[in-house]
Amino acid sequence: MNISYEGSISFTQFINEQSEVVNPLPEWALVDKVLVHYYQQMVIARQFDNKAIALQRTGQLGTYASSAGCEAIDIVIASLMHKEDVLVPYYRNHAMQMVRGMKLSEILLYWGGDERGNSSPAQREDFPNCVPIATQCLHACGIASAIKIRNQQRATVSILGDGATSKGDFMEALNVAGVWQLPVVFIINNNQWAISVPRALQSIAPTLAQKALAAGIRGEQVDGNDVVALHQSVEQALQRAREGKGPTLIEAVSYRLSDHTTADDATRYRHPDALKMGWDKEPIKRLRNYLHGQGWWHESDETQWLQHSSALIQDAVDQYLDTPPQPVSSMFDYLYAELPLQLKKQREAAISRSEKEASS
Amino acid sequence: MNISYEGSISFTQFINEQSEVVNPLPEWALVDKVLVHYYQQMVIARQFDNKAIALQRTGQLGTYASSAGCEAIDIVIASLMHKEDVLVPYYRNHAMQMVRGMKLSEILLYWGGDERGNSSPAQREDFPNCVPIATQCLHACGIASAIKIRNQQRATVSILGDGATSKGDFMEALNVAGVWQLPVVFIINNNQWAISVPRALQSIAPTLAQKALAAGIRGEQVDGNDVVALHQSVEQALQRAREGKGPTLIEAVSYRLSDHTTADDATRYRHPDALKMGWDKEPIKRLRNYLHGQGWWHESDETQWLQHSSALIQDAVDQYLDTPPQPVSSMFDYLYAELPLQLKKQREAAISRSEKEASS
Amino acid sequence: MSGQEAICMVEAINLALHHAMRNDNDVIVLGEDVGTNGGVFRATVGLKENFGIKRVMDTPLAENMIAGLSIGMAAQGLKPIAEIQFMGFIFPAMEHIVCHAARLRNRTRGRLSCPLVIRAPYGGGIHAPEHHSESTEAIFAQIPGLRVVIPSSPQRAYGLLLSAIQNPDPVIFLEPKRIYRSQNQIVEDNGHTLPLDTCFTLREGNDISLISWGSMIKETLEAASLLAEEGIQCEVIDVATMNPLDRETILASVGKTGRCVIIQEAPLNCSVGSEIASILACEALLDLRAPIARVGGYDTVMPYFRLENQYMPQTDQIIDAAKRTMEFD
Amino acid sequence: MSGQEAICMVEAINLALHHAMRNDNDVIVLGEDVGTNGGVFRATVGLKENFGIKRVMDTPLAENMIAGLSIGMAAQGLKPIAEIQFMGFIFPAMEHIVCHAARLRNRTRGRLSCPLVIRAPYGGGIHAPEHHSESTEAIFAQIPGLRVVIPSSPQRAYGLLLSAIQNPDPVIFLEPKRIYRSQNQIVEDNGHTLPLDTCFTLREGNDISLISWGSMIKETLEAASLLAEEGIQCEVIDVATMNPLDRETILASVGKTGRCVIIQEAPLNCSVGSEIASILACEALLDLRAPIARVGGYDTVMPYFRLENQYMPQTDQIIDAAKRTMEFD
Ligand SMILES: Cc1ncc(C[n+]2csc(CCOP(=O)(O)OP(=O)(O)O)c2C)c(N)n1
Ligand SMILES: Cc1ncc(C[n+]2csc(CCOP(=O)(O)OP(=O)(O)O)c2C)c(N)n1
Ligand SMILES: [Mg+2]
Ligand SMILES: [Mg+2]
Repeated sequence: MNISYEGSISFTQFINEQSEVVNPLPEWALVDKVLVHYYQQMVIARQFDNKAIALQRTGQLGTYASSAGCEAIDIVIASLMHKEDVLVPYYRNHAMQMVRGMKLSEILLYWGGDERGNSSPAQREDFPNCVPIATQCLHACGIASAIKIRNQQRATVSILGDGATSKGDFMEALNVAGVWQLPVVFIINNNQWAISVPRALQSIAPTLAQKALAAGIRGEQVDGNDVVALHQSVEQALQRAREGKGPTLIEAVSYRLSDHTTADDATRYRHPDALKMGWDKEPIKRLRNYLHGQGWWHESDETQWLQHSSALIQDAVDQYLDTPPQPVSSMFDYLYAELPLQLKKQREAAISRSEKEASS
Repeated sequence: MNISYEGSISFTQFINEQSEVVNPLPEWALVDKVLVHYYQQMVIARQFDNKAIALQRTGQLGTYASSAGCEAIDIVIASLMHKEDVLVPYYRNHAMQMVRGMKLSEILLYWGGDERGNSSPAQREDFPNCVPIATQCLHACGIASAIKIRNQQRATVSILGDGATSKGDFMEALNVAGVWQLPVVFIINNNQWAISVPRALQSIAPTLAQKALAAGIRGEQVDGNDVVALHQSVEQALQRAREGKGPTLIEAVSYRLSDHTTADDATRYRHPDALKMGWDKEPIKRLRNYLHGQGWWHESDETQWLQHSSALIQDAVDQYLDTPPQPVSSMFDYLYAELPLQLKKQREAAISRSEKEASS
Repeated sequence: MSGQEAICMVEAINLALHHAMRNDNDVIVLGEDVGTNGGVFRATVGLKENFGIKRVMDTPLAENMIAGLSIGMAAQGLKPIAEIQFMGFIFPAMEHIVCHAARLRNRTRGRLSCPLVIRAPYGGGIHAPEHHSESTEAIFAQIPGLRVVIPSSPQRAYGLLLSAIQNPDPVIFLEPKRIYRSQNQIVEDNGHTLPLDTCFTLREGNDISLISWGSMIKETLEAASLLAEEGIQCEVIDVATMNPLDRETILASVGKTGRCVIIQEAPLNCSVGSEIASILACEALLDLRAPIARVGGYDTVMPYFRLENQYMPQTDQIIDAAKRTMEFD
Repeated sequence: MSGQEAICMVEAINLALHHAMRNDNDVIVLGEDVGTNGGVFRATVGLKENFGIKRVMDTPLAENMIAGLSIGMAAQGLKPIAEIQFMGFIFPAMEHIVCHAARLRNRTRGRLSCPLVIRAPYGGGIHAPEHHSESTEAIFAQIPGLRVVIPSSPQRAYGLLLSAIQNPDPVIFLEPKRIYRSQNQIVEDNGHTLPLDTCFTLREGNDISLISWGSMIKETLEAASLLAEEGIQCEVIDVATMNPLDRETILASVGKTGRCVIIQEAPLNCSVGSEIASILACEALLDLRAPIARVGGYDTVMPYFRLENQYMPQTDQIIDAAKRTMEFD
């Protein structure tokens, strides 16, 4: 018996849930700038989230997927991406989209049931939210293939949930990313739940990162509530991708602090103690305590920042609520580059039906 | 940085391609009985294969997928399976089907374009040949789930090609087999080719067995041309499955000695040297040399056995060629347990159309 | 649920699932969130508690896997009821449905079979996100070897689902989620089944046949009532089983009325409505006293929910179509 | 290939692929065995040698992956031509085709688009194994956002495929493999395209319209010739594009002839033929002087090849149907 393969997965953490430094910090994290920036962005994301849920509860928004608990993941990754890199998100990445430059009002538009929430100029070549689980991973590989074919120095980033790791798409994506050495970084937001199904029922494997081993690519686990760990891993993975050194899978271990979406009621399946443990580890408090300890962030900063972000968000909400709906014709106008004749007729019919309704 | 997971894959070989013993043989392999039996079965399989190809070349059989090169894999596994275990094959496992009790004439019927080749009484609960790549792996998991739900002591065996390991089905199957600890054994017949696509283009991973690591299950590599290595690994995996100890993935490293099927011409994409290396490693010659060396098999045995198997195969061919086609009504008779009215009418129409044709 | 108080469709489905699991140990339920959570629409609530996790399985997240597993289970004689959380997520399962579930019996000349039910909520109107509102029943209705069933009331949901579970072949059971909770009926939990090859005539009338199914039955019946006030007597047919289609009931009705409107939520192109119109054009041309009219979804992608009501067929469209058809001479 | 000697359909496809790759660096080809092997039907022969492995990619074995990759590539402005080895193996790709390829433009209000061609040989008649003989074009024809195209001659294959490649939206291009090599035509390699929304009238006639597509065009033209000998002048229409359907040509022809037979290899139920019959029943009822007749595959699974000729529609069935339709008064 010979050993024909050996592989392993590491776990990285710098700042633990008691906000203690457990590994020597990298240079950039020895000064306030980046960490404070991450903190500020996370706060906006959390506030935006609360606002969106409130809007949904009052019938002003559709079903909404909270990002509470994955702010660190989203903010750090999106911050490290270059403009010309491509983001291929799933449906829980508003915070990424915000950092990528989408207006908060545009993000609300999406969750308000309006396709224009996918057509922000700031999205450039980024993909829109992806609802069919794990399919985005293959789109990312296609984008990365195009980048490779054209010899560009860009990275593609795809993010998915722990549940999504069970779907063939994800594993096919890892495999082709490996064999074609594609410039792509896969991030698992392992928030421990796929709606009501706990992580343990998705796979018996102790880590999700080890799925990389199947594909012969780099895989690692990081503390998804620790911005420093995230930054270190993601930065390196992005750089490798841009330099043509191949793909990376990063499992970011987090916890879903909210219901799955506003259509869900997690108390049906989740013990309050589990949720409490999640809150003990969450990224914002952890970083705030650390920043406080370093003297980089004070109560007064907090108050000011909360005010600033509230105003920002309220503006976005106003803008969202003031956006008139798309015309009925929009159901047809983007289906094909050139609308077939029969659909032109249906388009006319739809318009006159809505005019009739409006006038009656 | 901590290590959160480590895994490895072993490679097992007992009798190498020079027919030398490279690891201490297990007890059962120290006497002639089982090895001679394996040898004899492999010879029948190879002869059957040659005959089937000849039939195809003369228009008496449809497209045929040769088993040349995977006889050891098929014969050993099927021999170790219990009658009440369930086989879920792909399309290259005639030798397994033969050992499981199917008549060679029934096997020919399948390749002659007749569904009755899937309805041998000997197949019991075994699945028929599976053409859509890798889908059989999930059927095996379903069967294994039923076995587990019913607390039975049976194993399910599913086999697939190296190309098939790239398809989501396979990876989804490994994953659910792991998380539900299903009584299933997956065997990869890694014959180095998926039609024209070489193994290296399927995955950058050095082994295919390491796909097991993704799912957190046992995985190993064996020499698929070495009946002893196969026997040892498969026996253990089957036993574990029957005892409720969970699934195993075995990558059996072999070489496809033939064209992909009779519809293929491998000279278009395969270098003759590569093929020659395949023939150097092939299982039948390797075992024959070993048996000769042990004095367990002589030229006279060979001559006699070839005669015996030729006769056997010729009988099967005669029986196959004598089998009248199914009636036209058979297109309808098995579609539903109870045929819907409209299909009854179509059935009548088909019958009268064929009667009309027959009489004209 | 005692069966004595009026219940809604999703409760009737839950009742039928309980009934089937109680009466047949081979019936099992699997899918995403069907266990502890009781299904995102609560259709499987209570099953895990009553029948245990061996028979009510929360699966990993992979529809292809759910279908493939179910086929293996069914071949072993279990009767799996697989839930696809929304019909928009059934596509990963297509290969297993088309190539295996629908063919296992035929392929093995009856040696193996596939007594499988795949349940999926379908259709729009609940302001759901993208992919949660499609009506793609026609894709499945055309697959030889499947049955495709759509209930339109709590009672029919109960009886049809029980039939589907008992049926020895694979059944795609599509649930119009918009009316999951919109109508209450007394549903006796008596195990009575309804046939899987028969249309239901919900209202008799001599002037015009309104042929519909699923969630559009509501609007169709409304239209029939309103038309009756104007003296037009509609016959309302609930197709209920898309495959095999009960041509006889449809032909008889149009034979009587000579006029017909087909109403569906799905886009029109290559749909079940196309097939019905085609049957009439081939087999009842002389009965037709007016062109067939069709009311359905536009042949475009279901818009995000802010415009979905502009997409979905409404009662007044049915009335208009029926009147135009009546005016024709 | 010089374009000056007569070539068969698969050669015409190869010619079009070469033309497109030569003239547009963004055109790439991917699939199983498309590179070194030149495709199992030789459709992609020579491409790898001429354009290199960066543009002609042998993929790992996973149709879902092929489709998903292609969408990402297309969104980046490449024009991927993905081969699905046989149409029977397209189902793993369904989710990406339906949920993404067909919707990317609509979903992003035109910000992203998906100029993708998926080629797949379809249909029976070559004595192939199971799953190698299906005709399931209707499943795709009904998906809003796709185009579905089927050529029926070498020249049309060339012109339609070039159009499909240039088209800014996803096109499912289905190749009737039974006639891949059965007919030779001079095909000028001049880059001329054919429209993707237009039926071709292959033969004019006043008595009856024979409407067909793909491999059945051969039998339909045969039937038309034989019927002409008996004095029945058929108009033969090659539908060519299943979606969007050119209703105008069909309506005009039946408007002229008043009689119609629809011929297809696919099963009848919920098919493109159903849609065509439905259009006639809704929009041309008064033109119809006889019931529509339909000739097609049975609504059962395509049998293994020993019986496949009993399954496939034959010329005499078309003749019978046309005669019955002519006799009707
Ligand atoms: C193919 C598919 N199947 C089912 C669903 C319904 N669904 C939406 S989210 C979800 C759970 C996803 O869990 P996970 O991947 O862990 O991501 P999370 O929402 O936890 O971030 C499910 C089952 C879907 N959107 N797509
Ligand atoms: C889903 C699917 N896609 C494509 C094919 C066509 N096809 C048949 S065999 C084959 C290659 C399979 O290679 P491998 O899995 O290595 O098995 P082998 O034939 O080498 O034993 C392909 C692509 C198929 N049968 N099913
Ligand atoms: Mg999750
Ligand atoms: Mg192989």
